[in-house]
Amino acid sequence: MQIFFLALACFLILNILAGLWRVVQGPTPADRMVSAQLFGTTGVAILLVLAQALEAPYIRNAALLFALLMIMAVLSFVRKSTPKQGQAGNIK
Amino acid sequence: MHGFYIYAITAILLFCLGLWGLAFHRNLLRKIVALNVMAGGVFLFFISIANPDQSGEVDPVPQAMVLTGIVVAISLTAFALCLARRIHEKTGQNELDTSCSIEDGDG
Amino acid sequence: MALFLDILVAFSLVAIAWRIMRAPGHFQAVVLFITFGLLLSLAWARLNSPDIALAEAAVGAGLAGVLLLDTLRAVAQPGKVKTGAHFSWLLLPCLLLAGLLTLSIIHIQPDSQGLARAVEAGMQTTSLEYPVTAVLLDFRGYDTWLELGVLLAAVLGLLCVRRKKSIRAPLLPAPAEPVGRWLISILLPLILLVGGFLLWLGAFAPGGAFQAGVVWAAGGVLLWQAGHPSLGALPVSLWRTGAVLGFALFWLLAATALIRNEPMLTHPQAKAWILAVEYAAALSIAVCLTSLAIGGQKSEDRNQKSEVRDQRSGDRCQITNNR
Amino acid sequence: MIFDILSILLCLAGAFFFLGGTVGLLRFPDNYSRLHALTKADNLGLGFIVLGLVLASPTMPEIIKLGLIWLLALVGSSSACYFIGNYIYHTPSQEEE
Repeated sequence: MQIFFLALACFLILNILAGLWRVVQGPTPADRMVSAQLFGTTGVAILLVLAQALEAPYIRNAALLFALLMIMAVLSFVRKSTPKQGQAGNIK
Repeated sequence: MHGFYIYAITAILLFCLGLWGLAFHRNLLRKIVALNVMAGGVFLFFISIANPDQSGEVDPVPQAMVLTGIVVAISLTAFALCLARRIHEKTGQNELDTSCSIEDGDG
Repeated sequence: MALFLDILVAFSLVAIAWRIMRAPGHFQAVVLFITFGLLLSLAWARLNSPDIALAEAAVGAGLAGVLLLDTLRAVAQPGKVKTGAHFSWLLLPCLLLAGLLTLSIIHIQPDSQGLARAVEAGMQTTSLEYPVTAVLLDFRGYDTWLELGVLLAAVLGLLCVRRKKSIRAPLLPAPAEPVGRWLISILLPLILLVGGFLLWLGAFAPGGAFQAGVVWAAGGVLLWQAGHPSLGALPVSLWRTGAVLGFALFWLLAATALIRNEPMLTHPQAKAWILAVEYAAALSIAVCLTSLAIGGQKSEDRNQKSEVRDQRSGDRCQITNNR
Repeated sequence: MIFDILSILLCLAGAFFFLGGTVGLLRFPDNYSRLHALTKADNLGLGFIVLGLVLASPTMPEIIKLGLIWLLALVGSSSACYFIGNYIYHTPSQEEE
């Protein structure tokens, strides 16, 4: 059972490694951000599986934090270009 | 025991890559990111040496130090980024002047 | 299988670090750095250090990404895409250094006990049940004290660079979408709750002031990202009190011990007292990190400020209309 | 025993959906369709893995925490999808970096 969970974690890490190609390739910043979010979900899964495999229940809290806070980077990113356009809209 | 070598060597590689990036990039933001990678390497080395056989008790002292280190690293990153912004506002540049950076590199 | 996992994590870490250094675009490097934090926290989980995994998760997922992306936006130079780089030949000496360091660690005989035994012996004298928290707050209180000092110094440095007297940063305009507001109303209570949970957990399990402080700071930054006016409405004195509370409490501890002619930072072994210090430290870390994350903004000039205020009041009208 | 087998099956299903998400991320032609990989495949995969882990052993509080993590991941990635989609829609000139 433990070996199965470790193998599952390895498989998920391989998924992240494959997805890195999209971050490197782009082509747009939005694509890169989408991949980062995808890694976040995968990372939550890996941490949960590792918590089970290594019998370390407190790692689940780290997964909880990732699930809770991954959105912050996106909020920051979305703001990236809005100020110029948003302000232009507001001045009207 | 294998785990110790794997993570310790990874830590060394991260540290050296970060060091290289620190010298390699002119852009201040990239320098700060490289510095953070370096910090990650140092933390990883600490923990890998605290936990050589990856089972049983982990030495709590390095863990506490790394915990302190992570918070210090993020606060220093924030301050450095603020300085980088200030430089950008003053000079419109994201990098230090070439002549300056060579002097810095020599001195 | 565990060995394979280790190799995989190690390889990904090095590969991502390499790509961070070599990436042509800055945005790509920042996104890769966020992923780097994720993999690093997997490594911490694998290395039996849930405390650090928690802190890394909170810092890497929340604060680091926000700080870097915000700065990237602020210093963007539209015409200039390629990174200026020099000294690429330095890679060789750096790899040489890596080789030398690797040679040196082969000769290390890792002491599998380290200080673990000393800490175990000391655990009987302290009223805390979890060794890492005991080291942080009791055995090596200096570290935590000076760490709070570093945070405070960073905040002061920020204020000097920005020439501001108060930590309150100009608030960003609120997002026009209802989704953002809805998200805040769901996530913020949970962030407060999870931070409190970690703080409570710290007395006997992985968790504690550092993780709780970082999580709460993430909550504060989220509030600011959503343009919620509550952070700006807090009086300056409260900000200042929050920022110095942890440091001041440690200082008081040290001073009273000296007055009572005991070694510095020895304190009455009451759990309530230690927990009070821990809670104050968490609060200070949260306030300082929040100020660091949002205080780096350029102070806006009057026009923009009034514009922000207009929009905020407009926003409020919208809320009342919705109701 | 039956729980173990069920748990393994559910986790394998989750792994399959994660694989689907990655393939989608790599193969879909434009960035709108790549958002599907983020919101649908991976969250379903996470849901399956959470179910499998629930069957594997934990106690009641742990089960609640696992469920909460899944719900939070759902909230997070669906709103992330909205924000990014909105961003793509409102930035017509997708400049390189």
